[in-house]
Amino acid sequence: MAPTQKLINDGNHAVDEMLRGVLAAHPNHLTLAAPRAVIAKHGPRAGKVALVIGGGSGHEPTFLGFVGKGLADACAVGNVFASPPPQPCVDAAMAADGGAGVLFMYGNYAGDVMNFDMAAEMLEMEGIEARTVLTTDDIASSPDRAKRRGVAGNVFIFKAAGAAADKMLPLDEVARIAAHANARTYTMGVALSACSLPQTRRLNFDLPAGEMEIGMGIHGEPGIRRGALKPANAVADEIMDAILAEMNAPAGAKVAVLVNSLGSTPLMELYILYARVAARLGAADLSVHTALVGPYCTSMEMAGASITIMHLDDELTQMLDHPCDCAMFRVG
Amino acid sequence: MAPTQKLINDGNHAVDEMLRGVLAAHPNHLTLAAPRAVIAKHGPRAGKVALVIGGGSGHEPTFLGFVGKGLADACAVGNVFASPPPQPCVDAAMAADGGAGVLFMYGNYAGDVMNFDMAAEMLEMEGIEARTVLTTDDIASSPDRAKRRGVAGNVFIFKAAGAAADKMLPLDEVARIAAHANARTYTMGVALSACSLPQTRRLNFDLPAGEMEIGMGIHGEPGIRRGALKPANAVADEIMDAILAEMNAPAGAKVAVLVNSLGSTPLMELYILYARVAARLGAADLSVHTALVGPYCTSMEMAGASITIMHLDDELTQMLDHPCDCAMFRVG
Amino acid sequence: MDFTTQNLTALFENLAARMSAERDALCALDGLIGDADHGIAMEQGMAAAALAVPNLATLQDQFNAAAKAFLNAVGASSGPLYATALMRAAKAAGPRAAMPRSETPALIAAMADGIAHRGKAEPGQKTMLDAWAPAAAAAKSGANWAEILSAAQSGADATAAMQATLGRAARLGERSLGHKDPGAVSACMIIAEFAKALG
Amino acid sequence: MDFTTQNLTALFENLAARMSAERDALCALDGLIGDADHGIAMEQGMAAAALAVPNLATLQDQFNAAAKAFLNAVGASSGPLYATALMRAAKAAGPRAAMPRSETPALIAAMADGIAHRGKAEPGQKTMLDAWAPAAAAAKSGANWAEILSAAQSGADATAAMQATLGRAARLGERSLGHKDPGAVSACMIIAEFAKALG
Ligand SMILES: Nc1ncnc2c1ncn2[C@@H]1O[C@H](COP(=O)(O)OP(=O)(O)O)[C@@H](O)[C@H]1O
Ligand SMILES: Nc1ncnc2c1ncn2[C@@H]1O[C@H](COP(=O)(O)OP(=O)(O)O)[C@@H](O)[C@H]1O
Ligand SMILES: [Mg+2]
Ligand SMILES: [Mg+2]
Ligand SMILES: [Mg+2]
Ligand SMILES: [Mg+2]
Repeated sequence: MAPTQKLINDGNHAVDEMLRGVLAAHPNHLTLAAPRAVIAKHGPRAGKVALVIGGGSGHEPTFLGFVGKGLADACAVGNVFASPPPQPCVDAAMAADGGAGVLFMYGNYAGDVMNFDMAAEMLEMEGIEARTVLTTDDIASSPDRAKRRGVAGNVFIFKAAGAAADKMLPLDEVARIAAHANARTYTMGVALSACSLPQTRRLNFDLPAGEMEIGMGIHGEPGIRRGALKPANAVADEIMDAILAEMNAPAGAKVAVLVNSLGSTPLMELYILYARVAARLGAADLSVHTALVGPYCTSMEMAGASITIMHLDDELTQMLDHPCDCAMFRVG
Repeated sequence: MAPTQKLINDGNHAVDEMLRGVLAAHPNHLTLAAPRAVIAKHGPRAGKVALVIGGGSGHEPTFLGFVGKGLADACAVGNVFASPPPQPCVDAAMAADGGAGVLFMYGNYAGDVMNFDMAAEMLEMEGIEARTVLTTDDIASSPDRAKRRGVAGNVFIFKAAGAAADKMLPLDEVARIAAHANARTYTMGVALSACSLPQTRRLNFDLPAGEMEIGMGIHGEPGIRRGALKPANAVADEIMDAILAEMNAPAGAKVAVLVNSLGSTPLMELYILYARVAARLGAADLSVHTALVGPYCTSMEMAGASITIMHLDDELTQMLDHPCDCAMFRVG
Repeated sequence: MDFTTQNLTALFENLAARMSAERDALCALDGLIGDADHGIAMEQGMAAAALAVPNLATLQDQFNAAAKAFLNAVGASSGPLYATALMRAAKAAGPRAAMPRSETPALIAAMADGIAHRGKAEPGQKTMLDAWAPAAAAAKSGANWAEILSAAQSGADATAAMQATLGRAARLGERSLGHKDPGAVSACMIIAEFAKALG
Repeated sequence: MDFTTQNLTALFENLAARMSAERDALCALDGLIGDADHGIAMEQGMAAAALAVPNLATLQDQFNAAAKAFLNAVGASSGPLYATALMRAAKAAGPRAAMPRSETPALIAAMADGIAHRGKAEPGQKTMLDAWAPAAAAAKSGANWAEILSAAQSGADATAAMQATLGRAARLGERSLGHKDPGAVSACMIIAEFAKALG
């Protein structure tokens, strides 16, 4: 099979070249603390809990793009779809540390857990307290929340934790709010095409035209099941049925919504989905406080979309509204 | 051939459903002045020149996303890849009119010119002065600037004009700055895949793997020529050679840069391109004042990228730095 | 028998059906040298026109209503071009409920004028005018409908050998060679429906 | 003849070459139930390890250097798992420039322990441990290298019939059935290179 069409140089250097480009494009926001450890220019400061995020590359603007004042202080950058090793996690944490402890946040994947846990052990030896809150918002990936993957809900969950840290709350509180944000965030996605790794440039799975993967993650791994490609409203309904049933929010509750492109699904399709999501939320008497529509957590060139709903309370609303200024995301 | 994979309902309603979603998602930014005529909530005001943009759909966030305080006051929304008819252009202009005249800005395409010219005639009958500045930044599309297409450079050019209008400059001045911005903006792009219209869901051209279209526009029309798909640096070099030669900026000059995705090309690839663009600008002793990287002017799911350079002077720098707050674009 | 408002209503129904049937073929043609949407524009435009024309008292009102409906449904290049063409046809038909069939070729000449005016086009630029202009010339010289249609078709065929200098395809330079202009092809279909109704 | 630091350097070169040759096949396997990158991780990890081991004085230093290099090059799941495996092998080899070949099966047992420890894994969960654990059991029971390898291979083959309960594939439920675990397959390749060098 012919290699997939990509604008890259050498697949083995794609992540480092991307990183070079990101740093060149955003010199006011980002700088390098160590190889593969990116730090916010105006985020970390004495007495502040350091929020350190990270994960594999290929999900841009997740994770890199959410480093900045008011959100994450630093980020460890892995290979494509591969957790970063412990060293950049440690480097990111040490560079961001303000003496008030470090909170690691990342999606719940075996690889990330192993690497970040090793990093936390290494930090302990340096006398730096590191806590971890995993994101587990992908409701399709397991009936058991603790076993779920972290996907696009990252955006809201990191945002809430970043705001808590920026408000100079202590580590316990930041971790509590992060876990609280995660517990109230629900995502489900579908994929309409595969993606391909820069090194192999082969589609990582075969999806016949007219079909879709339902319950898709963000690493090109197959979804929970395969089904016929349905109209946008039917797809939105299937996802919203699942989310609303789990979320079980009372009438009148406020939510934050993210309709996310997995990569190549354009804004036109996302807004068509959003129109239906808004109608469904309205019918359930839920009011939208924040709406994000766009590519926020991607799998390179994969086609597809996910819908995330965060069930807000006053605390989470305050955290989402808190200003942040990142290279690829701003609030306020 | 199987229909392309899209998350839509009925292709004939895709634009209207998208519009519904956009208005639902951005109630603080946008409202509807008339069918297919979108107006900024906080933009238009008495005594201010009304900047009215528009064009076919399928380029999101262009044009809709650039309506807001400090940028465009209103936008006429066409069918996919089709100029809006005169009526929504008139509706948008009348809704945005603050008594200081209307500036129409849009890309230079036969269809848009005919429809907006008819709109301008209709406005004249209403006693509203309407001027037009076409964008013509696509250097690959003709040796003659007046015949060139308007593509991703729209972002910078509209931004400059929007700032001028927001500063309450008179119509003559806004039009002069808009034309000046256009004259100093240079874009060239490549496509790595075709796109497909929601109604037909057929790829609008055939591009064999391993090839690319060079000098691509934003409507899925074929490029200037077809060539072998080259590494990112070679693509960036070819584009930068062409732009730098035309721009002919003196050492020490300042520029604004946009590395734009045509749709499905992900941030990873855009930042790899940006790294090379930055290196080339550095080698030419040009300094980057503003860098944008992302999907700003797209052709739905088309793969590919364009590079835009605006040659700044003090006036244009001031215009780009002026704050704006749109649903899909913010500065300051 | 005169050409009546009923006949014109039926003609627009046929035009709508024809464009709908040819939509994908026209889009494919436009994909080769344009943006692959010409069939969609013509389908939407003629569908809107067909909905607008029934129950109007005069041919002039019908053509004007068709013009407005086509334009508002479509925009694009085809919208203003056909809207102007249809407004010129309205003028030629005049405020009457029927016109002698012998006068109907003047409609074609009027439409061609409208297109040339709106598009600032001349023959040889590889546009729909390359079908409409020879058809108009034939109409003016007293040709019958078969001859008018055949003139349009020769004109459309000839666009394959032209390099576009107007419209979207003009940016392609030599790459536009070897493909017929989609607007000229749809023009022949329109003229063929006129010929079927009037010939 | 003892197993020397030179021999270990050569073994890592073979491992790097093997993983490079199998990269795309392992990625394709991982694509079926994972994220299609396992071959890349193994290629990068072993390439980095092979670069790290020459010119070190003891087998222990070599294995530790390989562990660190593998981990830092890769991350992912494979990184911590093989880093821990290689650190356990370092301990088993000890601070000496050579070890009796008869003792080398203990390296396999040590590596399996490391993987089980780091991954909190048990046999039957459809992971690389399903190849490493039976290989380790064989090694501990005094089997020769051919027998160790064959135990690993039977274990890897058996993963096709397992439903994953650990790692990325665990989210697939029944969809993981019918495909071998990529980590178990690459484990067999590693053990095969050990067997070639030591058998
Ligand atoms: N200035 C013009 N004068 C006459 N015909 C034109 C002109 N510009 C374009 N056309 C015709 O319009 C056709 C394209 O129509 P369509 O695809 O509907 O619009 P668009 O080019 O806006 O997508 C071309 O094939 C050509 O025949
Ligand atoms: N907890 C675990 N314990 C043991 N092996 C594991 C564990 N999690 C994953 N694996 C192994 O790792 C392999 C995947 O490795 P790799 O593709 O390199 O990492 P990733 O899953 O992070 O992309 C799986 O096939 C499985 O054999
Ligand atoms: Mg991986
Ligand atoms: Mg068009
Ligand atoms: Mg067209
Ligand atoms: Mg993997």
